[in-house]
Amino acid sequence: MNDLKDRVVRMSGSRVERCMRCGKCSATCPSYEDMEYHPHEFVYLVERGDVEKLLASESIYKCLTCFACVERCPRGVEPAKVVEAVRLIAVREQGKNRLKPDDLPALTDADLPGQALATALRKYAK
Amino acid sequence: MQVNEQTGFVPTIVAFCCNWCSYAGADLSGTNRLQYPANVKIIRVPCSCRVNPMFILRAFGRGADGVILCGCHPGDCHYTTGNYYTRRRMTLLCSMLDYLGIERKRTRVEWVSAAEGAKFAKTMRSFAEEIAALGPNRRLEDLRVRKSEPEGRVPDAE
Amino acid sequence: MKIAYYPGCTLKNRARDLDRYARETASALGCEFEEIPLWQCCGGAYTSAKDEIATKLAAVRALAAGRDMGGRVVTVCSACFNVLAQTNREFLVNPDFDFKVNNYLKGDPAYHGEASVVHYLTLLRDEIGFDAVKARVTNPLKGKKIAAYYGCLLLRPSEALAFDDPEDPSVMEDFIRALGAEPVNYSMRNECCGGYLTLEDREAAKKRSNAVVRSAAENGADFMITACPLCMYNLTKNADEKIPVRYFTDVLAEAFGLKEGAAE
Amino acid sequence: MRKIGVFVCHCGTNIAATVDVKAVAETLGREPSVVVSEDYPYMCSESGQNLIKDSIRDYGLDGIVICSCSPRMHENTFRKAAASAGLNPYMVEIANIREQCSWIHKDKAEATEKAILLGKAAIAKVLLNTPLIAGESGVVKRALVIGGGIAGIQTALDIAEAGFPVDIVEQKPTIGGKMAQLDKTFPTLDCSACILTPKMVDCAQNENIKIYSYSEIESVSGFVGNFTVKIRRKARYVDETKCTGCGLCTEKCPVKKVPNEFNLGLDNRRAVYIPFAQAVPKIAAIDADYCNMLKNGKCGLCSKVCTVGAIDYKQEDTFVEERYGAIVAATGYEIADVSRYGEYAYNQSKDVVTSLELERLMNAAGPTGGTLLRPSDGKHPHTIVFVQCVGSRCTPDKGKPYCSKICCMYTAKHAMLIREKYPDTEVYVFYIDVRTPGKNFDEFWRRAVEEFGVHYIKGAVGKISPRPDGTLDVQGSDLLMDEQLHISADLVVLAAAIEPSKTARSLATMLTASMDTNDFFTEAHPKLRPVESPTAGIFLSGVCQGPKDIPETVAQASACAAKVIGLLSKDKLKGNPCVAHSDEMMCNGCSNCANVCPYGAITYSDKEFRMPDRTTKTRRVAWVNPAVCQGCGACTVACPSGAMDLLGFSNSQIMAEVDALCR
Repeated sequence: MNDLKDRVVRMSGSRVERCMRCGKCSATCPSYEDMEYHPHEFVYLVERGDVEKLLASESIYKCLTCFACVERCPRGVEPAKVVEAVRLIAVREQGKNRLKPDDLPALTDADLPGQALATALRKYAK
Repeated sequence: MQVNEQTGFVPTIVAFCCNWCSYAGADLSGTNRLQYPANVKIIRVPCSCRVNPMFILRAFGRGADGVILCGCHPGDCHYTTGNYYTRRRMTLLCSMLDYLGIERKRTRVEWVSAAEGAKFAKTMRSFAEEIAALGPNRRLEDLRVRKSEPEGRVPDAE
Repeated sequence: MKIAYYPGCTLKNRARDLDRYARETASALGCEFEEIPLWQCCGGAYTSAKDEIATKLAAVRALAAGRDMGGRVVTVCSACFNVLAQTNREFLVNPDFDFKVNNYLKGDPAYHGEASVVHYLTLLRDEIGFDAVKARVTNPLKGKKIAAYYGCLLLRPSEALAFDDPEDPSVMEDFIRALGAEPVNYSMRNECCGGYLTLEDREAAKKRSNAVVRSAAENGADFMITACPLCMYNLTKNADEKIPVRYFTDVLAEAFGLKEGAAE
Repeated sequence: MRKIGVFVCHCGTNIAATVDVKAVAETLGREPSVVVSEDYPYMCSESGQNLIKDSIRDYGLDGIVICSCSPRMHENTFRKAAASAGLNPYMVEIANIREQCSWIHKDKAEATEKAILLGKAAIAKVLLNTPLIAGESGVVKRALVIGGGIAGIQTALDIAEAGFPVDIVEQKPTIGGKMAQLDKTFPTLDCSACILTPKMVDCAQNENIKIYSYSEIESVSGFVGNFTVKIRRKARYVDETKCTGCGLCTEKCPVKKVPNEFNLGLDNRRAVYIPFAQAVPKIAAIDADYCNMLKNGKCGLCSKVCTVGAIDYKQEDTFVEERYGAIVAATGYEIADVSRYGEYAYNQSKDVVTSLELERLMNAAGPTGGTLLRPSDGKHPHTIVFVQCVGSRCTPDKGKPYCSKICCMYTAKHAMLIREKYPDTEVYVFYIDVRTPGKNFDEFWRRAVEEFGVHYIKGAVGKISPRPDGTLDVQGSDLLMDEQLHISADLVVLAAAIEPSKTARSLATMLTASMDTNDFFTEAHPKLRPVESPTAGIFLSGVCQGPKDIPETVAQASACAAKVIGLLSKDKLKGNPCVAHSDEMMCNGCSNCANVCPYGAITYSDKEFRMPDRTTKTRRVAWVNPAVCQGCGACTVACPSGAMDLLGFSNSQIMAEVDALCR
């Protein structure tokens, strides 16, 4: 098991080897169209130990963490947790914050709830 | 072999298994090549209710460090009600051992069906780990019958 | 009945109505929301990674306060509910988390998941009872077709939240019926609105909101109700099709006649 | 001093690879009382057995220990070998050094040490063995088949053909089971009813077969060759001896809105009903939950129209007690609940159906008369989506962990039949894998694709959304195209997992037959004894043992019948001599043993004993009936005076094993 795969598995707690490749997660995913790698490919690439491909992809920022894939996966693989672990590995690297506090004013409007900012910083920055 | 890494203690564990469920479960774990420590030695009995509490005390007396008794799941006994007797008898035995100051974890009752090879192996692994962590059984060991200082046993600290 | 209340940040600024009407309607039903002193932001999102400890501590403090204030914490915002409930669940399934958190907090006494987290909707369903709600309604919303929007945060992961059936929930529909209105069943009610993606990729988020609102409109909803300020934002700001979206507490207050100049 | 022989098997490399068999044989050979210790590559082979037999004769052995595979595997083989060499078969002990040693350990030194210890324990035990002679018991020449589906029907017919009487107990008012509900059967597309109903009629006409329909098993006692079974005959409020099955009552009954279970609730029946036209027995039954007369005494119409006076509102459940030599479980399956998978909207739309419901929708005797129409609006569906593996192949918390085996084939059948009959209909099948092993099976599903143009999509369905216009939006994945797609469907068919009948669990408890974690009956050996339960005298037929299709079910049903016939054709059965035995000199007559005995095998009698002072004294002592005792040993532990012991597993034998293992 290579290092990155090991980290993803440990952080997510996901049992990627349980996947039977049915495609339920990708059938479910609301962000599917906006992703280059889809939930089932996340699981498959992690199982193969190909985490670099995912780290370099924009797909890690498209997951909504809506947990529909986690809920519906017949094998309890929890793809959303895999995506989250990969994204965290990406943003935890020095200077790799996807979203910086300075970017926020341009993205906000008067109605945007604070919750959105807090969540976005959690998801996209360290 | 399960060994306590710190003390080098190698526990002796006796497992009583009923012929119909848990012995078959142990066979299945073998057929599936599911590993568990070699400290565990199995004695086959027709039903878990055949196990007289005296057998368990005898095992402790002769130097066993842990005894596990496996039967069919409640309701699934080949002899209809045997494992219910076991459950009651073992509750009594355990509370007596408790009273005597014997660690509660040294005796265990588990229900393992003939189809649960994986559960059997897992149970044995965890039991062996627990016993290794507990250290040797001293309170119930009958020193008169201790033949020699067995290999791997930790000599008395005192 | 008194119950510890965790309002959350958004309810203190952008979503004041959600907060105010929650307290007022609860008090009308004989239940007093007692705000947890010195609560901090829950973080808005629960990070599922096992090695994230620091980001969950604020939630743990709120939970520990809830334990000390009677054993329960009630929330109104979906996100706060989700974060608190998932954090609490972690104590029950992950001893390592328990150990690390308590090492950090050195709380006295240590916290081990003793509190329970309830959402105002489940409080209405399970304890106050929709019959009592119905009895209190003075201004029934007769003839209104209301689409309940659950989104993700109230429902999933269902194992940790134990809120309702994640695929076919009914608590909001029962709520709507209790107010004298007619619930609109539409299939997108448990799908994501686009969430925080609105900051990162507004176009992508728009697709989600559009799908939700279209589905509600197609089934003839007059307006939608939600418990989440971010859903509210996405559904009103991002969707091309416009139907009004209101907080469920707002609608509840209206039915109770607690709103000045109540509609109609 | 006893003379013991030890025989260590290599089992090819199965044992020899991890256990130093030579060292085991050598070490055990040094044990006191061991006079010969040998190792051999395959002890169970003919030459291996000859080695044992020769040693018994040459050394005059009193007991032997075989270090080999599990006693559950070859204990009998070695006992027979011993017997043929003149040694009592119960003077054989097995040390299980394969399943419980070589296969579970990797370190050769460890495994060898453990094998030696297991061997020593077996030697310690065999030194205390006593020669035992099995008693004999008679065989009741009658079989019971529980369940009247195709499995039960086939088993019963085969047993009856061999000349033995056999009873079928079926909980529904008619036999026929699931197969009666099917439209066509794969891979030949025979009409299911056309091939099943003649067999049902055969059952009714065969004088060796008695059908207890609308009946359930109440209790089972006894043992192989001699079971006593109590059967509850549920009140059907119709006199079976009078009813002619004319059906007049079912036409006149005013209660018309009873969900018709035969059509899976897709249409309604009356409160008095005959399940379907070819029912066997063709006798009406009144549904007490709906009948006005039974509920509130107002009606009585059926009684008025019945020309033979068969209606009897006062009928009550009756009980029949019968003795059997063998019992066959043929309890079949049910469709697992698909409503727990809410994303498929089964509860929200009538147009999401299970495959079994589709069978009824396509059947000429079904609610639509054989025309495929949507349940919601009765319109012809133009786009149909099939979803495979619904609830199968899940982790246990999410559904069934097994493959239901029949779904790939029946879905191909449905898709093909629909395309053939309604060529204007587009048919899509979402699949994970297409699993079609079987004679002409793969060819069959290929035809669905190649000749009938069914669209197979490798992927899953994530969500089904009912739309206001009556269509169903099916959101799925196409993994080969790497895309998410939406299909606007008129009908969705779910290939629901199959699960064992809900009644099977309680039946298994009554039969003391074991089950696996999925509630399928366990077979005595997964490969070599697939139609027998580990409990002697209990046999398994059909899906109650595991998912299977009709050809496999019929094959297994006949195999099962052969086993039953084999048992019933014996006049005497050798019993298990390892039974309890009470030492009269020690027994104090307390009754503890009789109280715990699950078989009532222990009785008491007053007996005169000569005392040391030459007086006689009468004492109450226990006696175990060896023909009834099954040898569980519960009494041995309950006995306070130590009088009760179990032959073959005596207190001293087990203690000796304990001592040997603990050292």
